[in-house]
Amino acid sequence: MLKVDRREVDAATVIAVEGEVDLYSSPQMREALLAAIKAGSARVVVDLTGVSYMDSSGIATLVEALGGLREKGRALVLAGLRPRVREVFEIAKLQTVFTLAESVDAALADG
Amino acid sequence: MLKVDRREVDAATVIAVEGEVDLYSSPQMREALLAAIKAGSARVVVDLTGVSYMDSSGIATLVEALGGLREKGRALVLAGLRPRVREVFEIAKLQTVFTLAESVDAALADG
Amino acid sequence: MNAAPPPDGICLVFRSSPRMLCVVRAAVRQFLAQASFDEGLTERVTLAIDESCTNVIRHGYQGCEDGLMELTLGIAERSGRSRQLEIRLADEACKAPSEAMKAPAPSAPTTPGGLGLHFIHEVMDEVCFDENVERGNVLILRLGCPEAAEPNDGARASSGSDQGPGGSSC
Amino acid sequence: MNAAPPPDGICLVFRSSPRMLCVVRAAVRQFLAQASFDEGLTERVTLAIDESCTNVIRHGYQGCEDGLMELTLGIAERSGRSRQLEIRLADEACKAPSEAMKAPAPSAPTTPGGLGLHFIHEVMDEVCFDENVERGNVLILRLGCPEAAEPNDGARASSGSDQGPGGSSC
Ligand SMILES: Nc1ncnc2c1ncn2[C@@H]1O[C@H](COP(=O)(O)OP(=O)(O)O)[C@@H](O)[C@H]1O
Ligand SMILES: Nc1ncnc2c1ncn2[C@@H]1O[C@H](COP(=O)(O)OP(=O)(O)O)[C@@H](O)[C@H]1O
Repeated sequence: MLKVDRREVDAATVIAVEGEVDLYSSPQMREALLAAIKAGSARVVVDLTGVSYMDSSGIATLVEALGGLREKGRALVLAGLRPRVREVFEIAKLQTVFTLAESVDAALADG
Repeated sequence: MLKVDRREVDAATVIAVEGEVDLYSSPQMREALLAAIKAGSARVVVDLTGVSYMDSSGIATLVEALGGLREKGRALVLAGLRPRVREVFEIAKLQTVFTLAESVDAALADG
Repeated sequence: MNAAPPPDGICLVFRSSPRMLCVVRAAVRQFLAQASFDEGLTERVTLAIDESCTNVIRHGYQGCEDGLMELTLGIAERSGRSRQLEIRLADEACKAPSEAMKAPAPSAPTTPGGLGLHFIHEVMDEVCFDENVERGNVLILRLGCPEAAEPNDGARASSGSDQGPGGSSC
Repeated sequence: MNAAPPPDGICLVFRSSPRMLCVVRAAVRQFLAQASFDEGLTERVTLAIDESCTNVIRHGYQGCEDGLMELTLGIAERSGRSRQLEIRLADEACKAPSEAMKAPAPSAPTTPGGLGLHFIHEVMDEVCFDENVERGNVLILRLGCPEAAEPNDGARASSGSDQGPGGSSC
């Protein structure tokens, strides 16, 4: 049900996710994140524009990736959060822990 | 869950329906149609652009209105059917019984 | 009625109130979508199920809104690259005449009576009552359909044997 | 488990497979929408229910995918212009420790453990197990909310008495 695409843009990896992220689908997002971490680009941007729902397993996956990248001095940016998804980060009190960007373009420009 | 709006445009009554038409909601559409028949305009246009689903109770309601208008020499036009709704008319073999129009504008112009 | 969904299936239990039909449709649509049914087939099957529920509400419970209804959705793998959708709709209303769900005779197009039944038969391969039920009615709808391609889920084993969610046949 | 929805309520019975969560959410969203919950509240309650199901799948059935789960949604009119959403989630897993669903202690924000439980408590007014259940677990979630304006449905009588869908209290 989830669509996950990965592409390289200059020194960044952009992972575009589409659909609902839950216990069933979050492993798909995790796989793409682990591959991006392995690939070694300095900046990983997760495009959440197409994500209409995210639960704690999705958040936990992003927290794990954030830790993995930060310890290597690399960046994770979450782009295009819809209000409903943003609210989940707020309930989790994690909206300030992550770097958020309006869009993928903003996330890439803001290097 | 259904939104039904009625407005008069020249000699026509336009009934705009939005949502899913089923056993629960079709009485709402029926009420608007009966009021339009009573109001006496020569042409009743049902705008189905916003209808994502219609079952046999919706179709039966439209068939009833068609009969009531035809016997008085007046016209019923169904406008803006989405492919999924059109398919239901086709399974019912009623797509040729009704006058269909692409849009409300087309239904009003085609007087 | 004793709800027990088949593996990868789901049961919905609700009262014979027309208000619940939209909830049933939403669940049916998502169930079929997660099983990789395409949108057109999903909408047709949703229509057939909605019409079956409408019949139970109108003819079975005759408008009384607190009758119990239980809808079970299941998908059985069949041999080769095909599978079968099996839908069971149970109620506690008076026994329907066994011919109640037979395909209606072709009638003049503007006679609305029998339209729901016509839709159900147009969409589904098999439509029948489970004859082994003592009290109430269990309507069975079946539809054979091609095995879905599941690009994101290689875990689904395609079994070679017929594992139907139920045991009774029409 | 013996599914019996309250009036105007619905039960979903399904197996402890993560595949079914999207179907459960679709039904929950439409159930709340037809009961005139606004979109924000609908999404928050959907999240709380999804997290509760996830907990049963992960901790109750420990990943075994054919455990039975039964979700019941009901809305009780309360006195005045308010009503109460009551959600029951029953399973046949081993008894959870009674403190399993207690609100987690505030922790460092980047510790993901306990996040689901935190969501459930943030959204719902009451979260507890039904103590009267012998086998398995029945989690109860309750949320008080204002009476909905129902512009298109004057038929809904607003009763003055408390008619809860269940009888047990936390
Ligand atoms: N559950 C049922 N119990 C009894 N009779 C039924 C049941 N379902 C359908 N029928 C019969 O089948 C007929 C056709 O139903 P349907 O296609 O829905 O058309 P309509 O309800 O518009 O007449 C009904 O008139 C009724 O006599
Ligand atoms: N149904 C259950 N059975 C047993 N333990 C449970 C159940 N639900 C929750 N728990 C306990 O509550 C804790 C917190 O759950 P949760 O908030 O989902 O966080 P996480 O699962 O990410 O650790 C779990 O670690 C578990 O010990």
